[in-house]
Amino acid sequence: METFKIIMMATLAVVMIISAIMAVLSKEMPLAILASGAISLLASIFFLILASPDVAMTEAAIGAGLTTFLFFIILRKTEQNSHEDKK
Amino acid sequence: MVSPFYILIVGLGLGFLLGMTGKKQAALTNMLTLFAMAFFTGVSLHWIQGLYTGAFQPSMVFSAGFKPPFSISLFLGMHEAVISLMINVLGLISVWYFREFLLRDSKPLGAVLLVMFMGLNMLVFTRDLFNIFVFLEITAISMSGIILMNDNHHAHAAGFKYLLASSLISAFYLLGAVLIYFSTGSLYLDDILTMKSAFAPMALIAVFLMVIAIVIELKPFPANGWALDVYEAAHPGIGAIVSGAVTTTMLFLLNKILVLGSDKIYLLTASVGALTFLFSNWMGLQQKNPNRLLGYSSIGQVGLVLAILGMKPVLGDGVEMIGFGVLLTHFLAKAGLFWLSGTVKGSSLESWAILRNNPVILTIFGIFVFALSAFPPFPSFYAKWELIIGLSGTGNYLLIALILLGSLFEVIYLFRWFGIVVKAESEESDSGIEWGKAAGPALFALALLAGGYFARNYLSAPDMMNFIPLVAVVVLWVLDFMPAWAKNTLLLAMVGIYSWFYLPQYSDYQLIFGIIFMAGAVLTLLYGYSEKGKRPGFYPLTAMMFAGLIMLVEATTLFGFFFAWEVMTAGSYFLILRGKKSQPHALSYMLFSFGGALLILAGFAMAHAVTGLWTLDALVMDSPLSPVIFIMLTLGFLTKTAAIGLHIWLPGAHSEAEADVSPMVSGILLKAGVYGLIVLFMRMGTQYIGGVDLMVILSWVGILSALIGNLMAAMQEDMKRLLAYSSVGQLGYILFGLSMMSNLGWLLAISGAIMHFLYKTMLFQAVGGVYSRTHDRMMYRMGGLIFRMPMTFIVVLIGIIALSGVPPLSGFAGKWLSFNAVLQKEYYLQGALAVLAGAVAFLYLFRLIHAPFLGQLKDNLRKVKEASLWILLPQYLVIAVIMAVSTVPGLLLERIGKLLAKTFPDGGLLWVDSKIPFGARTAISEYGYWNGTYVMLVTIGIFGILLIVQLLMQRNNKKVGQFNIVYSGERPSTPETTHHAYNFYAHYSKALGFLMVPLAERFWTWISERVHDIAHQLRQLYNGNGQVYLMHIMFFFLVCYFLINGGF
Amino acid sequence: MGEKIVYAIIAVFIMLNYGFLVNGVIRRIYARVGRRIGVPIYQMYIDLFKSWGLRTNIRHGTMFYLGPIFRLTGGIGLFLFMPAVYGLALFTNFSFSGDLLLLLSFQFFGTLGMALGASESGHPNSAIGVTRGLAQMTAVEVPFILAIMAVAIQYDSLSLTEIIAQQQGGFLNWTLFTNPLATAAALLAMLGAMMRAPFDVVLAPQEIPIGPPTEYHSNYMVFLQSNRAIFPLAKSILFMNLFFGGATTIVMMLVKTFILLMWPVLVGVSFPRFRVEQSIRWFLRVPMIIGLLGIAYVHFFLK
Amino acid sequence: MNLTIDKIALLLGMSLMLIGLWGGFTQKNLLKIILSFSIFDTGLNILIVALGYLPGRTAPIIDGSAVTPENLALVAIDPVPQALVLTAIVIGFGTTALLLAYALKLNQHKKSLDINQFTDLKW
Repeated sequence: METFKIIMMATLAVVMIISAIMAVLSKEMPLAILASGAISLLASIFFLILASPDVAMTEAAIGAGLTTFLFFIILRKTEQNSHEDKK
Repeated sequence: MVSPFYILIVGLGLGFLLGMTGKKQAALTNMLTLFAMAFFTGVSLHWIQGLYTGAFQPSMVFSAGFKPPFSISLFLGMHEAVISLMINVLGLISVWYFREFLLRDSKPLGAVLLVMFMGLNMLVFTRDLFNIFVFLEITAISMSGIILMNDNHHAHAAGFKYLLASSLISAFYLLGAVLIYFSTGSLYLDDILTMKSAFAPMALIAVFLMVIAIVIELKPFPANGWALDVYEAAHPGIGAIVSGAVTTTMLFLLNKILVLGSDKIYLLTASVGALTFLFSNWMGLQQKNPNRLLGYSSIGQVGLVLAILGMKPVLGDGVEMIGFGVLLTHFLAKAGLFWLSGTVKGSSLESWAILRNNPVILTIFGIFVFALSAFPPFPSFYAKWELIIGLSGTGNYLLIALILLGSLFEVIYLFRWFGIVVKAESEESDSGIEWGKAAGPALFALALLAGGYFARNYLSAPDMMNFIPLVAVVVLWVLDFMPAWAKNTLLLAMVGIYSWFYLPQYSDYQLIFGIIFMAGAVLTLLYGYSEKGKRPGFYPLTAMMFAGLIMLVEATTLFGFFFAWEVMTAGSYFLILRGKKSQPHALSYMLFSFGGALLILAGFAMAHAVTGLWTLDALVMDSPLSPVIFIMLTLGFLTKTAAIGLHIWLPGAHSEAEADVSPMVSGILLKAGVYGLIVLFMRMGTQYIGGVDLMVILSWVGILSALIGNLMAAMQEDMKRLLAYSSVGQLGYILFGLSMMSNLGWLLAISGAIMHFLYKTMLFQAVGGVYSRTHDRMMYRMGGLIFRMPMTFIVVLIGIIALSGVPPLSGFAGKWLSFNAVLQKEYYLQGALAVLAGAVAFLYLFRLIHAPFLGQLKDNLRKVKEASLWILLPQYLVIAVIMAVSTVPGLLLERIGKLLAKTFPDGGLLWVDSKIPFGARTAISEYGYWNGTYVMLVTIGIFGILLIVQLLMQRNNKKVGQFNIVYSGERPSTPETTHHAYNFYAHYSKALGFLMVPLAERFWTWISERVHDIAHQLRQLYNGNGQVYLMHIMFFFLVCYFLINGGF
Repeated sequence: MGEKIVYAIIAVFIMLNYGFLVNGVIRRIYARVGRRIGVPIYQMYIDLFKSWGLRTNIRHGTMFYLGPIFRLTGGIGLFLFMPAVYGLALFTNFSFSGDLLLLLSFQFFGTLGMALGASESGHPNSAIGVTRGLAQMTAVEVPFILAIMAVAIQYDSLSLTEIIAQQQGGFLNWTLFTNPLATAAALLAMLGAMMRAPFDVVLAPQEIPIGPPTEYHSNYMVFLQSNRAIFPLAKSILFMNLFFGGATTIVMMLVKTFILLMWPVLVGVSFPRFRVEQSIRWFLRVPMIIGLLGIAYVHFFLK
Repeated sequence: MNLTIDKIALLLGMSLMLIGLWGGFTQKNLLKIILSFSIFDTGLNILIVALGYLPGRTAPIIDGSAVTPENLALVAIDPVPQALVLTAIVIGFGTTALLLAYALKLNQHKKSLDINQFTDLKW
């Protein structure tokens, strides 16, 4: 059980790190934002396992939810701005 | 006692409430914000009052009855109360300052401001490490919110950088706070403190993280690019908050957390602070944007406080008061300056020239600049004194050097700016100053003065000064609206009364110089009656200079001496700055004086460290350090006496000053340096370094000053410049005399000082009289003025005969003494050069009388009138004195000789009654003898007989017209071509021009250019890219980490 | 005191007349060197009476009027402040008023007054002459003072009487022999001080007709000529006292001063003229070095 | 190497922080920089929680059975760091939001999100 947990956590960590690298490197902004949201989401799983359910909840709601949402809004607005400029 | 939680509640509650109001309730919002800030202020005042009277004790407050870590724990003591008062007052004024934005915009600025000041207050009170993190973030976020509300895209860019930086900083802090919790199990500062001795390695790292986070928050070099941008671009009101309130809070916070740190961390803080102070001020040299300049200055000042706080393990708890002195000055002056900046349109230093349309605002500006430069009577002055004294006691000379160099740089740009504001051409003429916006600066300027008054109480040096002279400054400042003649009379009366009561109490050298200064005041003030109008500002400044001089003479303690020295420097700087084109010269005067003063300060501090005395007798010592102290003090005083190499400020400053200021700064002020040298030499005596007698070096400096000063004087076309260079020469003689350390040498120096005072006062006044009529200073453009201004001519005639040392007038005494002293001391080479210098003096003196007064009268001067009576009166008073001491030299020399016998019992003059009538006294030296009375009588006798003969011999003597001369059978008709005056000694410069190469000027120009180059190179660091700034922070963090944790 | 005044007047009268005659001699020498016959020795008297005889004289202003008086006061004063003949009351003059330094400084009294007077005339040539004179004087001073310093060190005194006293007892006691270097420096300086060729650019008769006194005539000229008679004599008395053992009789004084006066004359007739900057450089080179050597010699060998 | 959960978490947290910093220092797009910082924050939070984790203990929630007020200190994990992280998350969100608002404002002015465009202020 414990070993399984560790393997799962390790896998999760690797995924998160890959997502993080993707988020940083990706040329596509939406993809990057999604990757970052994924990190937060996976982090909340981590928190849960690290016996911090309250932190997990907050991270899921704020980090994965609100932040991602906000990023998308701003992304759209800035794209609109740049778009107007091209016209 | 009102609980500090009310601040939290009111701040947060009202903040949220106001955030929801709309545009329609703008007036109400504004009122509520103002009330809330007033409430904060009132609460702080209430605490201070309560704590001061003992109505309640410093106490700990916990939220909800829990103990930490489950509650917010606030401590309320006197320190906290004072800091919170400062913050809240600034907040109150800020809200007032922002009122138009508050009223105009729908943005919830007021709410954010309230939250922010609440956060700052809490940071001051809280003792909980995690709360600190929360409030740090609250202030950072609200600060960025305020910046975001500005409609200025530069400010937005700056705010973005700021926010990025602060997220990095808060991460450091958070990690630190968490680690300390894991290591000690507590977040409560006082609990943790009890465990300090048993800190685990993790705790040490935790403390480092927290400290470094707050240090970075305080904008250390080089991790501060973001802050500079905020200062430059954000609204000046924000600049005031950041520079004043935020910085103050952070410093207080740092001081709170630093106690957890090891000595290493303290040392790191001190080094970072000192380097920041140095480099920030250095880079400020190149800055042309006033707000960014203020930013550099803010960063520098905060660095200084950091350095001071970091010295706590070395200097003890006293550093907190020192740091507070600097901080208070910075807080008041910087906030005030930022607010003033808001009233100035335009973003160049020149645009501030608008301030001078309003004397009150200009005064306020001046107070800020002088306070930042640590002049008396501001708190920073006392702090500087205490700091340097303290550091010196612990032998931290490197730190002293860093700090002094930094403050010199700061003074350079501050005074360059001040000079521009007072003097530069301004395009706008209307004074668009809003009084509403000036209220804050005015209040803070007053607070600075009050702060200075209180700062004195914390002085460790015994302070036995007579502050009465300064009363004159205040009185005249208040009465500045009166006409000039009234103020003149008032000051004259004050000088008279003061002299009447105090001069009889003086003795020895004090008396001599006291008389010089007071008589000088009388002479220059008599001249002052010739000025019409109000002369705004002139009298308080004159009073300041003379107050400084007389306090200098009265000073018995190191502190008193330095205090007086600075007062005098400030007063004279202002006076020089009043001249029409004197701005660059006043600046260089200030820089040299300030540099000199710093050396004096350092020297005094080291002397005190060696002997432990506070009186001037601290200089009496025998220690390996004494040659170093001697050199520093001597250099300091030599900047004032303008010894060659340090003289380049003098010609400009003395010649560009106003007509009656020139005699003050030349005839009188220079003697302060001489007095300093006397005080020094009397106590330290001859010093050797590596077996070299420093006095011999000084004698060469003196003699070269004399020679080159005189040579330069002979080459000037401008008569005031000529006299100015002549002062360099004369002071060179005085230095030469002092350096001989013998009875005759000092007799030469002291009588020389008195004579120089008389001659220069008289000649500068005469020249001033000429200028008042001709409005010209170029000698070759004049000519023949003897026909128009005979009274002035007589003055100059007597002056030059006396000054050139031709018997029978008193100047000969100097020659006679110097030759005797030289023979006695075996200074033959110097003696030969002294003679050459004396002969050269003849050249410039002849030029001074020939070019303007003799030769051909120019057409445009035909209607010139004699100088006014008030100008002539003091000159003739001087002539009377000169004639008296020429006829009876013993009047002066014998008395001085008696005084000198106390210091140098051997080798003095012997005074005997001669056998022949009148009982005239003959001076007898080791080598020769001299009876001034007989010389005078014989000369007058021969002259009189010959005059009678000539009167009898002449026939039909009549005066002829101007051009009636034998000129190759022609009658020249233009005075211009017939008046030989321009480039008078061309042949001389051909022969000895190599001595007149302006090496000193080149040297200082080269230094100045290099310093500015380096400043320019350094500031390339700040390339404007927020990411680069982040990397600076990271880099700074890593370097500090490795420094603390031992290497790579 | 009264007796001293009478003596002084007599001494001045003697020296004036002697000076006139010597000047006549010098002019003749110059003429002979130039293969002319020259003026009679008493020519100076003729000139004086002629100048005095002018029916009018003009003035350009007060300083102009006083200039020659200053000049002559300087000449007579210089003479009167030193003992001309050692031990003779008649020629001890007012030497009790001051020592050697008084003499050195008092030389400039006349120079200054004259310069001022000449300047007031508004004649450019006067001013040019004055600047040249002053400039040259500064350079001449240095070797001269060095020599004086050497003498003062040697005799441990600045009192001229004392210096003469120490040179008594045979010509080998003269400074000339005890300290030849100082004497040489002083004699070279004397060339400049006497304003004869090659250092006569101050007067430069060809370029700026007689320099400073350009505008002077009539009774002014009488004063200036009188000064020209007594001033060089006074200077040579000074040299005599310093370097040539002084004089114990009037005749010895007259002879020694005459010989000394011939020194610049002899140099003068055989050299062309220096420009001002050349003479400044020259004086600050050769004579100054000799003067310094003189001091070194005294300091290291005679003490 | 004996991997445990908290060690993995520690490593993960550090890696995320480093990646976040790397992104923040190298990316030129403002949004990317902000994104990188939020990854950095997440990493920091994981790190803190991991540091406070004690293997074998449960969450500090008094449920009446496993964890009671009496045995809280023995059975449960210290709740304080969690509270801290909780606060930090909220504050981090605030910062991110504000940074985004800045990005928007800056974008409105220069029509660009390249950080190199915003270097008007320098020296």
